[in-house]
Amino acid sequence: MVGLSLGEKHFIQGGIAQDIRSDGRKRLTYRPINVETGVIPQANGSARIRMGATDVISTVKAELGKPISLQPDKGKVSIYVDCSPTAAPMFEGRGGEELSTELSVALQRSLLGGKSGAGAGIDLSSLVVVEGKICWDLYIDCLVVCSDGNLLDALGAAIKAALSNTGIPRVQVAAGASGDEQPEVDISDEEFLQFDTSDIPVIVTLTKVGRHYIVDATTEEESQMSSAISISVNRKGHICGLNKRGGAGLDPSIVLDMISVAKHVSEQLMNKLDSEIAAAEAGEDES
Amino acid sequence: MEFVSPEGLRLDGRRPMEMRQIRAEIGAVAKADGSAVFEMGNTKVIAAVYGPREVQNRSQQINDQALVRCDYSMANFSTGDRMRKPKGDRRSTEISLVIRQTMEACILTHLMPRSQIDIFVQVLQADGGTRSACINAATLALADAGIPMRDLVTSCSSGYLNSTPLLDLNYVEDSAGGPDVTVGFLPKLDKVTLLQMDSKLPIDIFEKVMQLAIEGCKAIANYIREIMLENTKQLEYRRGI
Amino acid sequence: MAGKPGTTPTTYSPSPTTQKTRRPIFNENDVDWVRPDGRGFHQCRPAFFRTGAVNAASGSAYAEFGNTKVIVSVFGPRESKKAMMYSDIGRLNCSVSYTTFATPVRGQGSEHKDFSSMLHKSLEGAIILETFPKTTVDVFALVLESGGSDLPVVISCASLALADAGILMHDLVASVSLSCLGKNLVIDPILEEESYQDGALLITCMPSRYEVTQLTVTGEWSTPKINEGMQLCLDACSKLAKIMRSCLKEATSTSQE
Amino acid sequence: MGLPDAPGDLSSEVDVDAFRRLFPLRFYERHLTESIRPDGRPLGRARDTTIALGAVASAEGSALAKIGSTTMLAAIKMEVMTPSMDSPDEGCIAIDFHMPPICSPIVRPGRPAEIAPVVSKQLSDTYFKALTSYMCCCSSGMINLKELSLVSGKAAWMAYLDIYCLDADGALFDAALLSAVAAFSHLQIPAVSLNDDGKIVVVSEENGGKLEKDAVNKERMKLTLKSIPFSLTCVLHKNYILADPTAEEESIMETVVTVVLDSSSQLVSLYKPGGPVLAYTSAIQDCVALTRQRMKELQKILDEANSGMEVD
Repeated sequence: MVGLSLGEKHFIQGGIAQDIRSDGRKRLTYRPINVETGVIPQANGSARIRMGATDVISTVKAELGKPISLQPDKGKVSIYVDCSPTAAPMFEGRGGEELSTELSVALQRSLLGGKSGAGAGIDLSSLVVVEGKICWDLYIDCLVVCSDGNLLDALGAAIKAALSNTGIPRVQVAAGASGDEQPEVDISDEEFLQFDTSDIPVIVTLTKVGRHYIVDATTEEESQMSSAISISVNRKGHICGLNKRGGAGLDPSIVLDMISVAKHVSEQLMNKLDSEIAAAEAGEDES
Repeated sequence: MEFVSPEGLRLDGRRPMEMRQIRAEIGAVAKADGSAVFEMGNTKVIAAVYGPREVQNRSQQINDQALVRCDYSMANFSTGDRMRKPKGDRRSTEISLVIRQTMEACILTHLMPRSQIDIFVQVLQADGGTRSACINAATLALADAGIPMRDLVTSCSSGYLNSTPLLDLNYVEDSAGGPDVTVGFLPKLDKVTLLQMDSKLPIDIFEKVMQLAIEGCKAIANYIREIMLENTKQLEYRRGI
Repeated sequence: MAGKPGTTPTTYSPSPTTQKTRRPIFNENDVDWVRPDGRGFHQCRPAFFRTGAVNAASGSAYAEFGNTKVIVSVFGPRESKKAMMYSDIGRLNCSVSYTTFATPVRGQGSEHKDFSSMLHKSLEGAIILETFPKTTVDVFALVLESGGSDLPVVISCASLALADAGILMHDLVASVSLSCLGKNLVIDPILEEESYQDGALLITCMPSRYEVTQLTVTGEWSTPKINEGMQLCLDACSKLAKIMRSCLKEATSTSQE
Repeated sequence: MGLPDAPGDLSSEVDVDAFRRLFPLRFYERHLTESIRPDGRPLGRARDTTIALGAVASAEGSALAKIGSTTMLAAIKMEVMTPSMDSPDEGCIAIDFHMPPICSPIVRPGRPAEIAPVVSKQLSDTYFKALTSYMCCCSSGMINLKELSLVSGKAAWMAYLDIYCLDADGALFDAALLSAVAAFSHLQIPAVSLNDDGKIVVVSEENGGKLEKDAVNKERMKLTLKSIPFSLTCVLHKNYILADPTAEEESIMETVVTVVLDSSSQLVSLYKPGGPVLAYTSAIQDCVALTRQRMKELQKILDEANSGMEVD
């Protein structure tokens, strides 16, 4: 998809080696991040993130559902990613399906933790209304509007922003509904309970080009990647998900080194994101 | 269900002749050759244009004019209830065809033979009148991509409920089962390129409703021309002329 | 005829095993917990490999880890599909599928749609693609029975099948997965342990080159725990590689007689 | 295919494999004249056959059948269904034949091989012919659907029989039928009982003692199999009949005849899908004779496998 001549390839690799990338950034600096929340009023929560030219929208919709029998005390969260053809002509029709599944699985792995629900960024037990009978099902839908590299980080940040913008309606359960048939429920549409997004992890992708690795790579830089590691780190510094892409093998010591660098970078990104989200929320209340 | 209150106000407080609030923004997708976002009330659509570029499969190549292709798709979160419709369902194929034919009529395709122009339209939020919003967004995106066109194509829908013609129906009025007229209009040449209507309507009332829709299209055309003028000033300023 | 169902009526599986596996509660100092099949925490299931399972294929292998049974066959290098563009390096095409009876409840195999791309990523680093330009090597895997940690078994078996097909590779690829249950790390988990694991770590590596080609982690891990987990898996991978090499040597020796 | 005889002398220097690839038909005819086949078998003999029962633990009944290098894995999973109105006390069987991409180079993932539906249609015909079309005299009919009923009108067994071809080297139908028959002979219907909310649940060993409402069938039951169908595929070429062809032989000589007899040697079905060679009655009779002889071998192999099963 990216037609680069040999000269351009050497230019990019040489630039990274000397810590000056083609758009002037250092190896570990991000492109300008712009966050807008509440872009889709019909959804319970939505956000649009622009990282340089990469532009993604993510929305959260809550619907009432029944918890699975194995975990009656937990709600359900499912994440879907859709690559819109506006991002690239090849995503037309079923073209973008493979990338979408790959991104959805990577996001699910980083944000939803293990099968037993432990270590999930989203506190599933706060989604239960009546244990074993009714719970909230969160559908997180993301749309890639324009893709210029580093999609996974942008989507992770967009989901974090969307969740902080989400309002789950308060639910009153009609008392006296015994037995196992569904108790009737009325949903009030005034007060909403906010979501605590403090321990939702942030995804940092380190792309290895030549002997160095960079953050927030553009499509051209990604085409030069030998291998890439996406690590999602939460506020406590624990690693909630790790996913190695790209072909070339990596020495385990390099993997550990990359993990420590990612943890360091994720703190800066986490603070930057929180400030941007707070600004967007404030901005949204005025307008 | 009473759509027009005795004082003449509609459900969302508009007058029968009043359009929803319009907002347009050019250049929303950086990587596309031309792109635009168009909002009519709650309906929000983003369009991107790639081209004129090399034709993907030789078999479709036309040697005396450009091949225009269009792809309409709705985001999962665009409608109220979360729908998981597969990509190629009938409704989106029909709308893709309508948009392609409308835009093909106004693009000067003979100037770009053996090339291909891709128009991709993505509905972010659907609240009635998606078809018209898509055509307006596509026009803006084509203009942003610098593709020669006979004239801008603007589109608007109008209906007839409680025996009063209503301009620019939203989702509730649209799904009320009344007639729904969608008009695609070339403002400078004063010609109608697209006319779609479903369910029954007597001829004279139809005349009034269509005329109302054409007025709507003219208003949109003025707004679009304003936006493009402002955008060109922006480009001029950036180029420092 | 009653036998031929027009529309297959909806059926449900009577076996209770799927509904009732309650999750044993792990408190911090839970030392006396024993694994359902009695293995030690750091002990893998006995591994059985055999190459040449399908002789319609240019290379194939059968692997059996406890209840997990997998067959992989390799075709190629052969000319790639018409639609493909010209490429001066070879192309790898992987596909993993489950039999309908592999999982305890019918039809759960379709949940693993991403296994094919994971297999592709693991093998991409090991195969020397430049040796068969313009052509494609197809790697197809079928899981006959799903007994837990199916993907690592598929990856190891696929690398054996590639070796059997004579595809040039930097090194064999071995893969092991690890579950985190409360505090203790349990290697090569079976289906039941996987269903209530807190976290999982999957590593695919080239043992003799000591390089990691694929690494996936889910659940919450602190860095020291990841380090310990990776070390455990890498040792298991090197042991597994020895078994795989001996299987290949046997195959060549028997075919020479 | 009229092959030019001019380069007759050429074949002497050309090495055998090249000759086999370049002129396959002439290579085979050279063998047929001495009534021997390239892999050393006489024309009438089938390849060696083995059956392994209980190959898959997660299915109630399973079997792996190998005829030469053609390998088939059949497995049956039992699920509960509400029987249809017109046959309240009968269960039913859903047969499906899969050709996964691993079994032969022709099969690509996504696009099913065109032979797969053909074989699965043939299989279900053979089964249902054997099962039900003789309902009137119900003499043959390998499985009596009534045995699959649980609670008349309310619950009955639905047996999902899935056959996977693991290695395709000719005579797919024979191996598939053999593996399916073996799977049925190995099938053990789990003991089930009706629990309180009307659902059928397997009586698991631990709480086997405490019997719920009415244990529908106490112990693990096996299906009684009457007249078991066996099949043999032959290839006709000029006036030769080759039993149990390999994939190569099938691709060169396209006329295939499949004869299915049941254990009381009644003709269940005969299947000849076209092909250039016209089969006169004499050729058909020879095929039936070959099949009768082959049936005894298969019967012996199946009984050995079953007896092996009873021991452990």
